[in-house]
Amino acid sequence: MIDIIYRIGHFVLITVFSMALGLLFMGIARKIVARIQKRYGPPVYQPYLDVLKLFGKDAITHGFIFDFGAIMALGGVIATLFFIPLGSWQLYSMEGTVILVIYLLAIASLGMAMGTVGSGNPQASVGISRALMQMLGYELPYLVILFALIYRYQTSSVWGLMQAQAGSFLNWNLFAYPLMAAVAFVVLIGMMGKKPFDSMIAPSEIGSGPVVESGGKYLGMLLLQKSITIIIELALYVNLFLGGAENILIFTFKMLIVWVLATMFGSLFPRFRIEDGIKFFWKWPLGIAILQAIYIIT
Amino acid sequence: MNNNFVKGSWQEILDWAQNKSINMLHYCTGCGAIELPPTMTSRYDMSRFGIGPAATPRQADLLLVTGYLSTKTLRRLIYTYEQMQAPKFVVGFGSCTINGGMYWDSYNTIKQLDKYLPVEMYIAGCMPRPEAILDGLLKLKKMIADGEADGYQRYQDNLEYYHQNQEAVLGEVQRTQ
Amino acid sequence: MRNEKDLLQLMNAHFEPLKLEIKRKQNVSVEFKKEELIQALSFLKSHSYRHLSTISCVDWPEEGEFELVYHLFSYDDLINISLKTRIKRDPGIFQTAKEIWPVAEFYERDIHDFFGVKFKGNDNLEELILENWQEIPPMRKDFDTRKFVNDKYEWRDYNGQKHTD
Amino acid sequence: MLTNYIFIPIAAAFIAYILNKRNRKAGAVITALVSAYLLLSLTALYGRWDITQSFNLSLMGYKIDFLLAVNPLSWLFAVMTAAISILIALFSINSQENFKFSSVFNLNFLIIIGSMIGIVFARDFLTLFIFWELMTWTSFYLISAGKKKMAGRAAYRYIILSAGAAYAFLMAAIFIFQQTGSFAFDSAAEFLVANSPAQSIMLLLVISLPFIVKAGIFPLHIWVKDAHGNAPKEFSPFLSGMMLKIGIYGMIVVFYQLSFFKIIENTIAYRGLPLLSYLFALLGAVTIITGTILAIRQEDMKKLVAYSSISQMGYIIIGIAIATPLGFSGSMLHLMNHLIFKSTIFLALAAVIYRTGTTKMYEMGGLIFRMPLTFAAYLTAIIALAGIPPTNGFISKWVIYQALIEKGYLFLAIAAFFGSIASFMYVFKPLSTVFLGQLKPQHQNIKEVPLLMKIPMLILILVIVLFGVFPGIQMNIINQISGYLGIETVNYTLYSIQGANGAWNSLLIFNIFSAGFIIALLLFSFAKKSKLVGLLDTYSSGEYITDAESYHYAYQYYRPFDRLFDNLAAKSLTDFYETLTKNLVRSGEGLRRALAAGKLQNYALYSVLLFVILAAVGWII
Repeated sequence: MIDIIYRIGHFVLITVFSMALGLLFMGIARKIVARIQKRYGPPVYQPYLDVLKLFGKDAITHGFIFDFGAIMALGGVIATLFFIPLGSWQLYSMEGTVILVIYLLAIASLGMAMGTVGSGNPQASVGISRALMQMLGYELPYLVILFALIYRYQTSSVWGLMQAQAGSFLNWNLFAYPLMAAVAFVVLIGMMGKKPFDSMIAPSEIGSGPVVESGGKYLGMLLLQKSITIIIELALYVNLFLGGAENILIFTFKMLIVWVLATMFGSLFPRFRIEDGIKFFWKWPLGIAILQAIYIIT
Repeated sequence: MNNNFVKGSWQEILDWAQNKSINMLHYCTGCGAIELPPTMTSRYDMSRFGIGPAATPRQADLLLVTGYLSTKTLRRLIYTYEQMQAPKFVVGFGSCTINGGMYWDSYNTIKQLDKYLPVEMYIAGCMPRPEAILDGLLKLKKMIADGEADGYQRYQDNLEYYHQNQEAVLGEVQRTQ
Repeated sequence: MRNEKDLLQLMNAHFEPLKLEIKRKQNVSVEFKKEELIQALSFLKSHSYRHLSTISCVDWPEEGEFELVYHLFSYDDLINISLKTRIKRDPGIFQTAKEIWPVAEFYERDIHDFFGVKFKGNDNLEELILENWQEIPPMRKDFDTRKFVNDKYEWRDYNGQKHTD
Repeated sequence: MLTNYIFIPIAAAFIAYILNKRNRKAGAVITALVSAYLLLSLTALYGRWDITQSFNLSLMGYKIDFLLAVNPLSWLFAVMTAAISILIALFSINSQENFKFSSVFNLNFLIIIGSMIGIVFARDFLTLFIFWELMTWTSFYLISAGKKKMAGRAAYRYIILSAGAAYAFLMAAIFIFQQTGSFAFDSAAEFLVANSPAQSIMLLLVISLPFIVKAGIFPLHIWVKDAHGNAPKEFSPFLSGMMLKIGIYGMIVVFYQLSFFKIIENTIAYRGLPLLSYLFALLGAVTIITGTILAIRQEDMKKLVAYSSISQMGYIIIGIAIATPLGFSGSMLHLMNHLIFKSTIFLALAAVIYRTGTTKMYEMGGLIFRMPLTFAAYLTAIIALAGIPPTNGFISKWVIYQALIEKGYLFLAIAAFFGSIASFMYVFKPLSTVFLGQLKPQHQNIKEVPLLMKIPMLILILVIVLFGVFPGIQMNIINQISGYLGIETVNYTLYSIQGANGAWNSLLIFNIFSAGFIIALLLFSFAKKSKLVGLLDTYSSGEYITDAESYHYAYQYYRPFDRLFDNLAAKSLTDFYETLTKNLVRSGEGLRRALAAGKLQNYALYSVLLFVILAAVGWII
């Protein structure tokens, strides 16, 4: 009994922590973008207020699939979260293989896609179709990188891959395989839908795409989903390339550095067209990733 | 602790969050569309007050009507307003929304926005400068925090009145289902 | 490449224009009898004036006439030419130019909206810009805007003083 | 007796044909009963791997044996055939009310079931060939019974490829018969191992031709799309779920029981894998990529799913060809799972076709509010197909990935990753355009399908989840097969599988997924209740919508992506084959004119010459 309560407490703690941290990161990103554009920018805690406000607002739904999609999106990312080691916090990270994490994230995407397309708005469909096409662009180099890493360290659990880089910081994959780390960084920007690769949420073109019909608590839940997704993607990057961390503070610090860099890169570029984005991913990141993988397997 | 008290203070918290975070849908019908970009970008930067743009009416709290409204536009504006979710606020920009402005004798522009939609406040000017816009929005924030911005409730309470006025100029009005 | 004078000569050679005028450089205005106008349009289209910029209309209530103006442009000659003609105001019916330029359908709908001119051959003359318009077309000079506005809209009351006063 | 399993369906076929003339539903009921009998009696056969049966026939001095036997591999395929037939028969009781050829359908369907069981029980080339031809021809009639105009053409393409390959197979079999005096697999295997490797490899490649055609592997996949697209909607699940798999069965027989792998063991190798195996795996990889890219382009949902079948076949081929324990287990898992989820998809689409009467995706939309169970079946199946946990599809793909990463086959892995991620795209297209979006006015009054059509879909949903949580059930029989074929087995428990570099624990994942879902559900239900509005009340830049049809994004869903592959897709293989045929016909015509010029004597002369040459060749060999 106590064990179960302890476990549930763990679940809730990690969920709440990641939501809070993700929202904070989003606030920091808005501040950074504002400073780059010579603006003062909203306060760092703005996303918290946004979420609070959204949950207080009225909302409309377009039927049960719309509700189900929002729940599936949030539930999917929360489930994924438990498989990732966050510093010393690790619930099930031993069991979770890194490929599993990538595919679990797809549950959330599928839920969101289903819910928003279920609203009957064609702009949502356009956004989703763009997002899926882009996903094919960035996931391919990422999976090639994972292939190489798993082959190199002979383990596919995130925890194992993190442990393999223990010791000096020179063992970090960032320094051991810098090309791969760079590719993963570009992929990370694509995954998080930041600037050069944000055609699926283009607000003035397709009315913010997937979230076009979401208001009130639906938007709030998707915001929370986004915040947890950010944490998952950053945590994966930190675990795979920056050697993880001993405790949650250092881990958060490493995530923050990656996030700030990604935000800065993101705010410098204009937007890719869809097919140009895919072509870019298949030309440079995929090419470099394949070269690096060939180097590792031979 | 009675239930009303909890409900009341919860509402206050929500009002406070609402006043700090406003997503506006700018319905750019006239020259106001030109005044908003400087207000949003680095010179005046309205985002420091927690006000930002929204892409669709579903995500928006604030409907900015930036300029004259022809009857044809008014029909779409009403539809857009009804698609927004409460709490929602309407702000009229410039003389055109107040009394028709320079289009005062045009056969096709409405003269008073507040007869058709519950306007929280007007920002006067032709067009108002960004300073005026910011000043107005700050006052709106204060109204929201004090719970005075209750346009959507007024709209619900006086639905008959608003619908009558709308149908008087537009004929039949298409509404959300 | 023709210049303005060549163009006028060309017009004179093929039609019997009522009035020819070079307004300024690259801008020519020709007035036709209404029977000749459609013919002139298709003639000009086959002589490099392929671009129909717009069709406009002027109301002359004293003379009881509408004046229709077709604005053409040639990318070869770089000349704007305005072809004018006058039709009777009372039935207010003219031929459509839809067969020559499909886009003319929209310009004609526009003119029908605002002046009530009908175009024979164009059966899609429903409202383009106005919605539910019940009065006489608003751009006719006998349409009393001030009265219409006073009747339809309420003025804001500034302490007993109306906006119009 | 093993012959029961084969001849009872075939005998029942004619009864079904006669009764079906009286009552439209009788044929399907008989099919269901016969398959139920088959399933039950096959279940009783489990574990008795020593049953054999043989007949002798003396023909023109040759003694020919017909051998039948049960082994875990055949048993699995027979059970799968019987199980899927029950579901399809149940489904078709109602759905064939208006089908003109329903009696022909049931006749052929039962014969196919019988002949497929005959194929998997056969232990010699001749029996295999006889039932193979029976299956091919009956399925040819079934495909051409589709109502579409193109059905005949599609069926001809299918029959020409199949028949050509089958006769090549027969030639090779007869050649082996001449050498060994027996058609049996065992003696053939002995002979092939002892023979010169080059000749053995050639023979085995020829023998595997009909299986490659049936499995739809890359250069010979052109029949699949049209055949699937035009087959009767009830037959598509069987065609895609089982008949493609029977090709895989044949390839396993060639690879292991005819010792193809043993023969090529010592040839040139790449990363420890004989080059020929690697080439087979590469064919699988190319199959994945072409199938995927072409699936994304389709506007017809049955063709889309047909191409997706081609691409999923690629995974199975890769796993079998790389011949590691994990690869083989992954392939067998994927084979079973593909049968399950692909049948679900086809049944769900058949339900949609039954109600709407169209297969074009852009002619539908918003059917979720009218057909919720069909939607649920489709959704579960595509989650499995896209390989998203916690469904069975993920497990099999995961095991195949493990096998590829273990050995470091980079390019095979890239193809597998590509197919997996791109499958999100093509499975989402029907979901979005048929089930979600705006409901078309002409479909306002559509109802959910009748109960008898719901039951098979429900069962399949349950099976997908069951095998997603307890893959150990499948691993049990797979390990028996591995043991029978002499492959190392994989460690597993009821709900976990041990991979090369990590384990998979599906129960844990299922639980955690539920936990995450519950947290989200709690958050959702504590928040304010939302108001239900209609589908037409959506953001449309202020304009109000009156007709649903113009507000549905369905046609050319992935146009930007398709644009990348336009050049490639324009050069279709079908065109290539057609040009080839045309040129062959033309050159043949030229040859005829040059040599024969219409004189009968010349033909006779050439026939004699050809005979002499063939005889000489045969004598020399």
